[in-house]
Amino acid sequence: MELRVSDLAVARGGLPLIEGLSFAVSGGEALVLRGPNGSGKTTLLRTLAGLQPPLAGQISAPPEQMAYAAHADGLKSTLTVRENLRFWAAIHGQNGVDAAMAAMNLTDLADRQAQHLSAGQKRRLGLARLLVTGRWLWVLDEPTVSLDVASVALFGEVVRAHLARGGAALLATHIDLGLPEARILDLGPYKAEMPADLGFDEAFL
Amino acid sequence: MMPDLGTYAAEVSLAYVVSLALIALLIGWVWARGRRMKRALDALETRLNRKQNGQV
Amino acid sequence: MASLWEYANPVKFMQTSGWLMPVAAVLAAGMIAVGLVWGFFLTPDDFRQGSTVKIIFLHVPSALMAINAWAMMLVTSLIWLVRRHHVSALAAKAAAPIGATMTLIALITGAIWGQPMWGTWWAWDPRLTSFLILFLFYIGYIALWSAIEDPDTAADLTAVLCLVGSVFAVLSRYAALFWNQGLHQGASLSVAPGTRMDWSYKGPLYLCMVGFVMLFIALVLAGTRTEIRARRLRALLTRERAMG
Amino acid sequence: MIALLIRDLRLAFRAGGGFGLGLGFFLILAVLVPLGVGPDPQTLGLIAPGILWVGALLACLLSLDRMFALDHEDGSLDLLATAPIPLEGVVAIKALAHWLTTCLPLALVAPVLGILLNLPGPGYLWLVLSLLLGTPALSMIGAFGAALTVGLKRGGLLLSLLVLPLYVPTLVFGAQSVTRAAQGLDPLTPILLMSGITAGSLALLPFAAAFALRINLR
Repeated sequence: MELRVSDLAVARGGLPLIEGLSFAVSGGEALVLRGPNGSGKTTLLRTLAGLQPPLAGQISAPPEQMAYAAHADGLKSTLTVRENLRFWAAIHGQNGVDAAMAAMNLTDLADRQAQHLSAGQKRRLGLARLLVTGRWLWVLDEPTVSLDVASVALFGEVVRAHLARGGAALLATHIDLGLPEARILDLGPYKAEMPADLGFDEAFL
Repeated sequence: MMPDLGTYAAEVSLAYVVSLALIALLIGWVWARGRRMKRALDALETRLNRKQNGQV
Repeated sequence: MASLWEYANPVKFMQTSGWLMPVAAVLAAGMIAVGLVWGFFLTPDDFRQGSTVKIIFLHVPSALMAINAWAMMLVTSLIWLVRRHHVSALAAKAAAPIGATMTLIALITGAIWGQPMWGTWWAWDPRLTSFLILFLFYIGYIALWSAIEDPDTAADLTAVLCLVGSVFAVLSRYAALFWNQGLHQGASLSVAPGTRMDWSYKGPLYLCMVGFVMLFIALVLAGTRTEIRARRLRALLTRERAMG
Repeated sequence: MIALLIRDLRLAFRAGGGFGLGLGFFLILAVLVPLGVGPDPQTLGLIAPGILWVGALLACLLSLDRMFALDHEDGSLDLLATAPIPLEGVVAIKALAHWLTTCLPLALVAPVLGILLNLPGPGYLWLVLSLLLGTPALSMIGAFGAALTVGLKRGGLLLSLLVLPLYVPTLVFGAQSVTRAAQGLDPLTPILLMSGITAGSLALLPFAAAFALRINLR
């Protein structure tokens, strides 16, 4: 179980953001991507998840092995916690909804509609969704936004448990996640350079 | 000069006037838009060139 | 055939269109001027339709270009989807307003012609109806282009719309035929049934048709040049912003 | 796939899901037309097939922009695109859910509104039949239009502009079959042609719509 990225370049809106990026993540590891806003973290993760094509380079693991989670949780406000999780479990051909709710401390809220959850509870539900996908590589974009300290700690435990099962996690963030064992990859050195020549053809970004 | 258009003079002339006006409008629009874009691009390119030369 | 794709390169296209466009424009102006003057001043009246027959020199060429413009958009959209040449997508974008204007001219001249012939400005004749529907397709296509910010996304989505729209436009044509058998003459080139059209009609008509084709070519080339410039302008601005 | 259908149906029936809006619109339209046209039963009977078909078509249009836009806003669409089900299947299921919640009820109440509009006797059976066979095409074409406009902020109006011309053939054949039946003519030809359009739309448009969705997610 390994994700190997070699010489990857990604672009957003036709503008190259990252180039020459190579790294590897294998089972049991967590890798934190760091970089200022606009450095292409989100674009990189969306490219890995197969939502947009890379400009260049190879990604060894197919998107089918990754569980992607972004700022929006993909939750329906009029469905209950259990219904939301059951849906995503069914889509991925998995069960284990109860275990996921237990792990994210949501069992007591199982029959509450998502619109009546607090922001932190919603975020936990979004992370519980990752557990029911049954995929080994988690690709997480700012996973701890709007979580309080206790919830961040809980999140750390969930990721750690996932790593212990042989899973891996790729996280983009600019705040501390409370995962001291995670490797850190700074995206700064991979910032794409603008080609100096502005030939007519190249102007077609 | 004007030919005898008979009973339908109004209709025939109207058809010609309207069609030619529409074509003129279209040509004018394409032309004006082309000129505006060319000007804007030229202005930008001069600015960028000056910037580049200034930095070197 | 390989050499044809050279023109998909923007630089090459700008060079070639730079001299081709004025040539087409001059040809268009000459042919349409001669054709229309010949048709308007020198053509005899039809024994049945009187002088209204002179509308044919505008009606038929514009109708021809209304359909051919869409056909050209379909082909260039396919080229964009398959080979991803930007010039192709931009040419489709440039052709749409021209095609829409041609459709409008065909509709208006048709209505004006219909007034004395059928006694009404508008009849839900299948051919007129089909053109009205075609006009709606043009409007939708143009609206989709202008609604989407990212140029590549817009090119992709409008190309799909053009493909799907073409199928439904043809279906609509048959639906309109089924729905009303219509007042239009079978073929537009046989002006009065039973009489062969003679050269005093054919001459200006053919001249106008070729002239409209030239006009279309000149306008599409001019429009595509503008779109290429707009695209480059956008690209340069984005890059400047990114470099700070 | 079935889970997606169940979720969409459940969402439609929950509060704020918008179920019944189209139905209400259809009813209001059928009431407004006689108020505008006048109460003459013969005139009403003559235009009833067309009014009912146009009404059903517009009612169907009302809920289209929600089809993908809501899932786009809350991120579900990204997640569905990365899920192990084909996006073409997602589109088809979404169109099916739209048909079940919007168009099927329209087809079932149409005869009642037919009474209000004085639709002639033989028309009723063909009205329901033509709506049942024709509206799947409306849902599917609508799904294509919704996929084209999913990323846009004010996509609703543009969606109507794009979708309505595509509705023309279905409308013409559907309304013709009812008109012919109401006049005692043979309605079979138009209804077969319309079914052909429906079959073609169902077979091909999921691919076009999924292509458009992928581009909009890019």
